[in-house]
Amino acid sequence: MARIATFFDAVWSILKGMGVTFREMVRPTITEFYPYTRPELPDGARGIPVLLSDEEGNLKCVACELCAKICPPQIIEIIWHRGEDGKGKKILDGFNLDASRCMFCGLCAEVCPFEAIAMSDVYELTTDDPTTFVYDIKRLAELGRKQTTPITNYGVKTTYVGTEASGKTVPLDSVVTRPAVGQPGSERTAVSQ
Amino acid sequence: MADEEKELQSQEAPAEGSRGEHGEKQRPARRTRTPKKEEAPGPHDTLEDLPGELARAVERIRAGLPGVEVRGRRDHWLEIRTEPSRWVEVATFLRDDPELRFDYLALLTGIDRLDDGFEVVVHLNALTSNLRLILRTQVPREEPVCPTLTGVWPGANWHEREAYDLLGIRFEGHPDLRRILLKEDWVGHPLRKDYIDRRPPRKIQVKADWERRA
Amino acid sequence: MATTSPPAQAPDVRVVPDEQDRSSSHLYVSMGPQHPSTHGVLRLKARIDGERIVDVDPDIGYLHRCFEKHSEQLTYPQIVPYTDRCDYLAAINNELTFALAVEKLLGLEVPPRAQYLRVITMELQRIASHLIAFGTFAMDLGATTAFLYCWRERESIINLLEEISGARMLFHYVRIGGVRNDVTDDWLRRVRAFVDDFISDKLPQYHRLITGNRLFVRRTKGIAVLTPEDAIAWGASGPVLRGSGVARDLRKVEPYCGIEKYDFNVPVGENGDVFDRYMVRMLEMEESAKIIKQALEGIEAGDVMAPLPRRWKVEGETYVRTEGPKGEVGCYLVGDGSDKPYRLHWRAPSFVHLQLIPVISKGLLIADLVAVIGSLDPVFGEVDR
Amino acid sequence: MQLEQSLVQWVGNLYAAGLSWWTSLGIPEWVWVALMAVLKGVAVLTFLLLNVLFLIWLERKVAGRIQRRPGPMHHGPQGIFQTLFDALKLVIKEDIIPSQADKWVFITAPLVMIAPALMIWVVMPFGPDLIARDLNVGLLYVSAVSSFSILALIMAGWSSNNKWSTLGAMRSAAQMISYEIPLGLALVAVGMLAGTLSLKGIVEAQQERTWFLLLQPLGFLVFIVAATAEINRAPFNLPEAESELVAGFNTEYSGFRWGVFFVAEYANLLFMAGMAATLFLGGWSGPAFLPPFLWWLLKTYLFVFLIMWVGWTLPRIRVDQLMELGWKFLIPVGLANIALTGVFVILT
Repeated sequence: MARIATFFDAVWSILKGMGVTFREMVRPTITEFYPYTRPELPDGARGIPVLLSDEEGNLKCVACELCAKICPPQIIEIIWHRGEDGKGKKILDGFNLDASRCMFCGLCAEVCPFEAIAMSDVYELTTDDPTTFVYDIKRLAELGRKQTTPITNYGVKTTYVGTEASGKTVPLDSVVTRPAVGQPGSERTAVSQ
Repeated sequence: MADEEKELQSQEAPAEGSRGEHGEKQRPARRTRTPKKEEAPGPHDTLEDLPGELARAVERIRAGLPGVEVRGRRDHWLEIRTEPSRWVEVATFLRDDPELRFDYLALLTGIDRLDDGFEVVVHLNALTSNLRLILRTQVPREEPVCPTLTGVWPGANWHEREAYDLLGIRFEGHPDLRRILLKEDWVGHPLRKDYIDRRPPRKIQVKADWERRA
Repeated sequence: MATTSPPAQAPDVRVVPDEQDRSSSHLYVSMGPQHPSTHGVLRLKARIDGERIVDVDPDIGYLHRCFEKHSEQLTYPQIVPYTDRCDYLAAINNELTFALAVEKLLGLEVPPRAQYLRVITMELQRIASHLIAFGTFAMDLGATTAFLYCWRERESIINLLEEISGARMLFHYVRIGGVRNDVTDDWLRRVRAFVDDFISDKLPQYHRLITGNRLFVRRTKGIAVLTPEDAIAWGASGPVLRGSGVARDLRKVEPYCGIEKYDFNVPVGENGDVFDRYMVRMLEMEESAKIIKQALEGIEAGDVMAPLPRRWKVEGETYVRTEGPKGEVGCYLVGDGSDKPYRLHWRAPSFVHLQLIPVISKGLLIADLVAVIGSLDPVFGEVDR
Repeated sequence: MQLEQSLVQWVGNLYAAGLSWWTSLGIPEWVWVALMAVLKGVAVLTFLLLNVLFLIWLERKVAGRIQRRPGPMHHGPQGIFQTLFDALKLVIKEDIIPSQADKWVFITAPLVMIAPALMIWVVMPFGPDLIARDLNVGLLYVSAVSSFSILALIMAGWSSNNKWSTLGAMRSAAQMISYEIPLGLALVAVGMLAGTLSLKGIVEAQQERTWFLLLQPLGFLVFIVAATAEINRAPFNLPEAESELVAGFNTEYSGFRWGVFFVAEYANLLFMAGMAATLFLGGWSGPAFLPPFLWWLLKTYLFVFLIMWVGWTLPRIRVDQLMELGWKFLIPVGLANIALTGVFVILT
């Protein structure tokens, strides 16, 4: 008798579970069709760090190397020289960032006293060539020049779109076909706008 | 067993200049600053007037284990320093004493104190009274052998294996002293301060080949 | 395709044969490291007789990255993101443990608002981690759907935490001296909404789907019993210890972040079997939700970061432990007065719990072994460190 | 109803005309008969494979919806061609045979698996006249052929030279042998009630009386549980329990061979659902606004959906509990059901 009761108990528990799954089945799905519709990233989402420029399109970075020092995996390399016969201000020559080892902790953006580097919302870094993981000053500046929002939580949003309307993914390389650092007339969206 | 031990020992101290795959090269110990003790009152300093429970526990330990250094710290941890030879005896007393009953081993690890040898640190807990105790001993660098605590708290098993693996402290009487995190043929013990990683330096120069690609 | 890096050297492959006694009728199987239900890269060298387990030997270290050695070369703020990667399913709890340890050595006072935010994020993280534990456990037992439901709720938590920290898994939110940034009232309201929905709708759904299911109960009740004596002797903690009936919760025993002000219960199991460990986690989610609600009511305005010293002078040693979702997360920190730790040891609960597998799984079936792993809920980021 | 009958008549006329033309050519008649048999087989096979393609898609959709996912969405409307592309991919994949495998057994196993899965369809009555061969020992044939696939699983598990595969094969052998018996017992009760073993006869018996689901609730329960276990569906999917035995007997299989196993599994699922519909829900019989074949299809897919729904809800059961359920519950219940049915048959 007890066995029969157990049996009906078991059947009832199974039916309850099936009720749960059936109710979920008739509800709408919650999936995002990722490459076609993209998630709305919150302000300050931490993608790859980018170099920001000022109103004239010049990079804000003054080569103080604070970010390179704080970076836990030590992936930032800053190349500079002193202007005016080795006495004047530091002049930034190069800024390399190895995105393959970046852990997106955001310390570089937090430590920067000039808001020259910020975490962007660029997170699609996939490439078929590992050497492109090293982002040089041109690419970082180009990404930074697409900044659309003021810096929130040490991060900015950019106009970077990794996917065209057709759904074809555009490699990041093709983004950098624009005028390079500091050249007048380079396209940018100012922070103040 | 004896052969194994010999083998272990030969792994401990490779000949001068011998190198493993990523192994250590015996060099004079790299001098980092050894920690100075008791400069300003910190949470770890000795507390003179202990609260009742701790004072009772200290009394009890002093009575049961004559000749053992015991003190109460400001953060309410008791601290015992003992010789490796009395290691198991002290541990067994701490576990079995009906008033103390340190039945819970939270952590066993080692610290490389350079010239002072290796320090084996055990953090104990008494679940009934929530007394907390640190048990320490020091083993010489040349002969880092410490008796095992697996007979007292079986949970010390993997902690000791890890300390053996990363620091090279051999726990005598351990039922299964093998490397646990590193692969079995690894040479050297990485958490030692004189362990030199022979792989390329950590700060790799990033080289942008963007120019070349473009 | 041309790559600039030199060709990789052929690795020195030496196969270390497992000890096998060919004369016995036992079968040696290697479960993992690429087995679907080992929760990462665990390898179990099992000796089986038919489907019954005679002996198991866990083999770990596949994810070892020498986090402790690495931190000896990093300054304290730089270590925080690395602690995230220990138990990557409960990053906030790890950051918190490390931050508490450094704060203790520095003698820092954390502002009250930061304390509240720490409690809220920590308990949200605990729910998220328990959801994964529950989901993967159900999946190991073959109930795939429950797993997906858990991810659905975890997604909400992750979205909430992403909003304030900017990352989805390795949050890097709790910092030494406080938390990274303040939150808006709107965020707090949404946390409240999530918690209410979770308690009233989602948890009962899990119970209807899985806990009440007779097949599930029969697969988990009375399996792999861990006696309270064994649990204490082997150093178990967290839900594993509480599942065995020992009511030890570090939030009660050694309160931190002002958690002593909150009213919550410590769920305790009776038999110490797989079902009890599972049930303790389920009940803990409710308690976490309770804590979050109280924190949301009590939260006050103010700073979220204590003023940090110009120069880091961390001296002395400390062992700070918190109640992580998996158990006692401990940080043993020895400072030598410089800005880098002299020694950092991470006490990972999963590491300790994995020792229990040979203890409790003798004589079980392979299907039970899977359930045992699921009930111990190991995370290999922290086991191997 | 009319449409289908006229279609069958038309085909019959065509057959007769063809035969007379064929004999006028001077070729013996048996060649024509053999040729037509092959053609019939191809027709059933095509129907079956199309259904299997649809079933796999349906499984993914049902699982997806239960888990609040949309399932495949890309190829075709609602991803209906997804399985087709998957099948193409499987066909063109590299054919891997493990070097230590027992090569010929390894190659033969999928064929041994698919053969009974197709053979069994001979007796399935799709409609009053749509039946390949109405054997008067239909039920016997079903239980005989359906137990064939154990052989294939054991061959696959053993020849892979993989411990997990062997374990999976052993599990499936134990499972199928245990569940063959309650399945047979359920079939016996149905046969007693109908007074015939022919499947067509059983459907007609149900048309006379009522659905056997109402007369045989216990038998139906035993049948549906045993059938689910017989075709290795969740929660009885122990031979291929991915979280325990990696993938069980087909761990080492890939590409086309794996695809064959997959197709056989779904063919079996469809067959068991069809059997449930035929034996307990009156098969092709139903109100005349739909042709009989569609009635059969509808009822079959009802059971298919039920099996999928249960499968995606429940956790897997353990191997010893599986044996307990089979031997200690289903067989006694099946026997009791036979006794009850006997009493019922005598009384009415």
